[in-house]
Amino acid sequence: MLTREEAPRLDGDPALPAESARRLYRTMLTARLLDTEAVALQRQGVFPAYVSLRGQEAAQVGSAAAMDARRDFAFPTYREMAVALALGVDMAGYMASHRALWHGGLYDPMAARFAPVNAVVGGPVPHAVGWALGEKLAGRSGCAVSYFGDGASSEGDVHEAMNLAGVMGAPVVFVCQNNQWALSVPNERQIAGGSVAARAAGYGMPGVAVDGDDVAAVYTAVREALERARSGDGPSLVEALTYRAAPHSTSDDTSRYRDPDEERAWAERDPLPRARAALEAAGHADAAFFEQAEAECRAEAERIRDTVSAAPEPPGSDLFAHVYREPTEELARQRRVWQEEVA
Amino acid sequence: MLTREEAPRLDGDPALPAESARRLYRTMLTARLLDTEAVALQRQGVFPAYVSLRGQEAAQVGSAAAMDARRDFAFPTYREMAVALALGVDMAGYMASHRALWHGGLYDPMAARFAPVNAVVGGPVPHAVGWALGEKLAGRSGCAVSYFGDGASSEGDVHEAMNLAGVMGAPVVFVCQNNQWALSVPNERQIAGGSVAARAAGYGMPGVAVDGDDVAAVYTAVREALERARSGDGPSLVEALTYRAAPHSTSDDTSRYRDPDEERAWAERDPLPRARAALEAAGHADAAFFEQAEAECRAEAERIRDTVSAAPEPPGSDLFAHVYREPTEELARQRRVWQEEVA
Amino acid sequence: MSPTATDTPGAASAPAVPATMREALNRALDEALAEDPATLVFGEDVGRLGGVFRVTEGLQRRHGEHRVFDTPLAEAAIAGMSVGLAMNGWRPVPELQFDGFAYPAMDQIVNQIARMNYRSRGAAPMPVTVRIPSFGGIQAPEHHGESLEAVFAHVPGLKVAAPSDAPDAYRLLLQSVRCDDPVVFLEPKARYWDRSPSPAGAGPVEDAAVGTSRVVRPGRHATLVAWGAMVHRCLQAAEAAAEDGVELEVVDLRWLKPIDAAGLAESVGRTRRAVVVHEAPLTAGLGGEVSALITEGAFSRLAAPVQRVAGFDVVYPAGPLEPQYLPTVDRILFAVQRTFE
Amino acid sequence: MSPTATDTPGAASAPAVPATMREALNRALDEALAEDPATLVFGEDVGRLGGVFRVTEGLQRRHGEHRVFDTPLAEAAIAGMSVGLAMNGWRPVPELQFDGFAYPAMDQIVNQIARMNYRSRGAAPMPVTVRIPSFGGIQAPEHHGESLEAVFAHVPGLKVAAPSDAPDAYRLLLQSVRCDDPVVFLEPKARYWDRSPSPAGAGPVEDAAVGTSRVVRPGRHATLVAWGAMVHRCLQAAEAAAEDGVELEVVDLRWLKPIDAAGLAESVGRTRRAVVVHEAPLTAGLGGEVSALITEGAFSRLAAPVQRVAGFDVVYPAGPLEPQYLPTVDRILFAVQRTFE
Ligand SMILES: Cc1ncc(C[n+]2csc(CCOP(=O)(O)OP(=O)(O)O)c2C)c(N)n1
Ligand SMILES: Cc1ncc(C[n+]2csc(CCOP(=O)(O)OP(=O)(O)O)c2C)c(N)n1
Ligand SMILES: [Mg+2]
Ligand SMILES: [Mg+2]
Repeated sequence: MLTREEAPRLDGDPALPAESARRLYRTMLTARLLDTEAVALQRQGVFPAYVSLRGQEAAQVGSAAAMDARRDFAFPTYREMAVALALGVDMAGYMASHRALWHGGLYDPMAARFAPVNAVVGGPVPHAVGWALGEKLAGRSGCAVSYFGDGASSEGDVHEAMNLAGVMGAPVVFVCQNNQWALSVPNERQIAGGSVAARAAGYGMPGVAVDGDDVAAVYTAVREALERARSGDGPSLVEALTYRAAPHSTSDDTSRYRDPDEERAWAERDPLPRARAALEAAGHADAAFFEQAEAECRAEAERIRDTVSAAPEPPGSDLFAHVYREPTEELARQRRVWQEEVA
Repeated sequence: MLTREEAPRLDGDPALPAESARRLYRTMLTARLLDTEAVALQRQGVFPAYVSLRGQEAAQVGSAAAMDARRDFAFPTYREMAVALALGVDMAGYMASHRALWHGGLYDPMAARFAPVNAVVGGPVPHAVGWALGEKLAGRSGCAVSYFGDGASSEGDVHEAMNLAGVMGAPVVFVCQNNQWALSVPNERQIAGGSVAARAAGYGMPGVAVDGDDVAAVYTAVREALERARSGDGPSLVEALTYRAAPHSTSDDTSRYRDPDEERAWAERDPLPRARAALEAAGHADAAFFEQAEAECRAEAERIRDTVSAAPEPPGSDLFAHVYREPTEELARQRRVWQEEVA
Repeated sequence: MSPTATDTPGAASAPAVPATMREALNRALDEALAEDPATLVFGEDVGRLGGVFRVTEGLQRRHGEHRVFDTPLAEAAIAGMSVGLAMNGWRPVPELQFDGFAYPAMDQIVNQIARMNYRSRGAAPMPVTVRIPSFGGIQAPEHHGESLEAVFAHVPGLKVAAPSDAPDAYRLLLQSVRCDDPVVFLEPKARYWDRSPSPAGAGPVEDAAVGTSRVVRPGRHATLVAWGAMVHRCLQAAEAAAEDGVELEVVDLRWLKPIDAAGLAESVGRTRRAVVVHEAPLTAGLGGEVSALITEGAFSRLAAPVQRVAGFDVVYPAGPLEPQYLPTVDRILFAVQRTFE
Repeated sequence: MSPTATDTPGAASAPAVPATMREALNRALDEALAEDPATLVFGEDVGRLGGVFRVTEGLQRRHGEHRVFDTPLAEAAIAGMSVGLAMNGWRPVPELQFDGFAYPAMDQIVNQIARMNYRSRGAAPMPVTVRIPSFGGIQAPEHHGESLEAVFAHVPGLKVAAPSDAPDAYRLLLQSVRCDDPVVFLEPKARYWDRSPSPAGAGPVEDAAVGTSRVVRPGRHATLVAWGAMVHRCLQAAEAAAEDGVELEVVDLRWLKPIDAAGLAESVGRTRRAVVVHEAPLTAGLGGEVSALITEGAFSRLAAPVQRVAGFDVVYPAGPLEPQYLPTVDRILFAVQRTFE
């Protein structure tokens, strides 16, 4: 495994063609703007709470862009908004989860190939392995991408999933966004040995730590891992070293546990300016592009904001609608009680 | 980590003084003889079932002998009979667990510094870390030794425990007895990457694979790990590569899943003759010693066999005796029901 | 019933006539694998070994290593991979080796399997049947004799079944595997060798429809309600009572979620007295639910409070104490007697 | 009650007068840490941050990083390390951050913490208090509003408590930490900011003895039984009923294992009618147990079957649907009405 310093530096030499690089930038920008809107929505009381991905745009967009959206499948946690965006998920449906309209979100996860929002830290990781194994059993060529955090790496489920993937040769890529913090707990008190990527060797799979704030580096690492999985060489692990620039959630107060200097220092690593600089350095984009991107991405973020804000609340009967595929008499009875006594 | 072939070969050059080496041999021999008696007791219907440790005598006795029985504490699974023996546990009380008199055994685990028999694969591993951490918090110098199998290495609890130990710098030694099989599942289908010892690096701790059939090699590796833990350098992992020479339990039928040739080939690695040969080669023991050892160890095994066979069954009221330290009225009421309707 | 009963597990192509519950379950799995190529059977030791109780014996040979396979020793992963497999179109039938080892999988079962259909608003159904050899009575090691039905029955999104004899085990398991909702299937390991009349000719699978109970012995003086191995214990009690002229009706609940509340009310409405019997510890056991349902459904008819005969609120004990823990025929008869006081 | 209530957590040395349940719990922990040097407080984010609900605020600063510390994000390890710590003479008070995340720790709680005293025949007691911010009502994300009391109450070896107001939270938590048996302590997060009369002068800790309930409002026409935040809901219902001249007694069960069966029988013996109210889904909820206990203890006095008002058997919903899921004052009053039909 590689430390942040040793990680491949790819922004000067992007593996990405110009058009793709510009697309990634625009997605990152939309994510940043939408994230900002979402924090505002929480302040306005439209969202009861929100978990910001600020700082993790490169890790999320770079990894998602490496996927083949027709055949791969992403298993997110609760902080993968920019992954959803990059995969073309219906974003008002996605943000509905933060408005607490429906915990899993209101998009169609099967059509989007992006599993429902999952709040159990570590919980969805074995799902990704199961999905990948199912793909292999069916003789199809899709791969699963499993997202989880540095904190999640401590959970037993993540270990069981990695071991299972290794034993079964499941075509899955584990993407750990190490944003340095699990709520108030820093890496030093979370990750024995200090590196999630280093765990991969113990499962006989490749593990790499990349600069998670460099969208091209993330893209390249995940693309390689996906190619490996797709060609039958099994799972691998990519640790994207990044930073949670915002509080854990809008209910959190970072002043209780981290140094404001650390947050300020992050500004230098902010993946947005870095991506912009890389595009400029490579001659892929000019001022006009950035101006237009800003306007269009803002419009898109505002459109999503307005759509999710205006979305109707689900009817109370939805309580009963999706518990089972094959309804039970007992639940029908309870629905009648609800109708008579609550509705 | 080291593979079996690279593991230190210590039997020609034992780190053990003659007297200790002879003592280890005698313990291994008693374990073997008692194990054989136990299988017979199961056939006679005295034990409802039995899990043999045949083949694992060196791994168990070598690791236990490295402990300081006054200050360290062992956390076993259900197959550590020879560890108990080496630590001086009341063996009739230990074997009572196999006679199903009491699941945890009838010895005093706190006095013996050997936790109750634990049937949850992986379950006791975090206990060892907690105990070790407690020792560190108290400023005492004891270490915990956590026993588990190759199959157990797949469980989430083992990962969580190792990570916790690493983060907290807990003085614990993880001893994995890799006996090649977890019931009917061989290492290839169990351990991604093929090595439990290799996992240690991912937690930033030393991991070593030793020839688990060489009692001196196991002793040396665990002693070093204990010294490291005791001097404040935190946890480490020793994988003892050994073999489950018997079926998983007396209810098991190995012909369904493993090649009889494999079992036959094991005879060459049998730790008993190897320990004997090492003693002879080092000039530590002569024919008279072996003759006397055989007689005394057999007498000891038979004494334990007879004691456990004759032990009284616990009274029915024991059902209620140990559920709580501070009894409840409801349970007292149930005890009265039991007295009136069952006893 | 069938004198041609044989130890050879039935193949879908050449239906033998299973005589034991173990064989009936084996045959149900065999047929499920044959009828739907999406069905997968996996877990610890279920492949090559055929399961510690041989319930999956021969399935790997007949359906291939891709359809029937061993997993690493990791219950959370076994349950968790089922979610992903189901999302990819498969119909997983995982086994958890013993009741007590369902706890490491609890988070995946409760927080994931049971909720994914709901969370996805029906987009990602979970046709998962989690088989768990369950309950006590075989003098097994610790954690090998637990009764978790109350825990599972409490979880929205799950359905829970527990068969009591061979023919019904066959029907209930096929019904469960075909169900598009997750089912936790609790197999009474003490009855694996039960030789009740064979499933062949025992009525169609539909007779075990989700949420139905069945009267396994009619009677008119009181109703005994049980599931799993305790149905047999109740039949023994009914036999004993019959000698004294007391006719006990025995209801096999078999679906522990949803529970056939109407069936219970009907039976107890007739008999006016009820005793519910289970192996699990008394407090917060499913007996409380059954007692409440009966009382709610037949209060005006009840001549006495519903009695509960359950395991004591103690840790499930080792061998010699097991018979002192499990409900006995005597305890059941004492409880019946109390309903007449 | 106390106008001097302050936000500064009370220190054992200078007892402030906590006004909220959060502060009362904080003070109880503070005193427990002060009175017994073996007491340890740990879990996810309980140290530096002071817990996501600030229940452990200031404790690390006052008692040191060795006594109050953050763990890695691993619930099984948090519960599991408690076993080893207890075996080494410590008195662990771990926190599991939210109810829904108790499931990953379930195996360690049920199969290890609850059993070690029994397994060791009393040699290795487990004075562990597992604190779990619990229940719903705060429009939280998924898994942050679950009610697991029925699961824990079913487990032999565990004791289970759930306070309903600040003074009792203080008493119950100190009682739990001092108890030599493992206690699962369910804190109603919707009531953390409750400003009921302060614990100072609210009676000694012994008044919260294990297995006792308390009447929080006396009445004579029917008994409402609840715990946690639903006690408050029942008090609201009683208030509303009083306007119509119906006097409802409200019993705060508070110890969910062992349950005060005698207290329930006494109250319902007087009122002849009972409604049990809880947030957890109806089926196999603790309401079934309470209903069965009341029916067993007061059958001849009961004028109507015990009614249950519970969460529906659905997955705990997101924000806007939460009020439709949780028992309402109306539903409680409808149920009371049914006991008069
Ligand atoms: C199993 C589980 N335990 C605890 C929590 C509460 N919790 C939510 S997020 C979080 C920190 C997660 O850290 P990390 O995995 O690094 O992800 P990040 O929040 O940094 O994206 C915690 C403790 C949870 N959601 N799930
Ligand atoms: C959590 C759990 N799951 C399943 C089992 C059933 N079981 C008992 S032993 C065993 C195999 C254990 O293999 P390993 O860890 O290699 O230990 P060994 O038996 O070889 O000593 C299994 C699956 C168990 N006891 N605990
Ligand atoms: Mg993080
Ligand atoms: Mg093994």
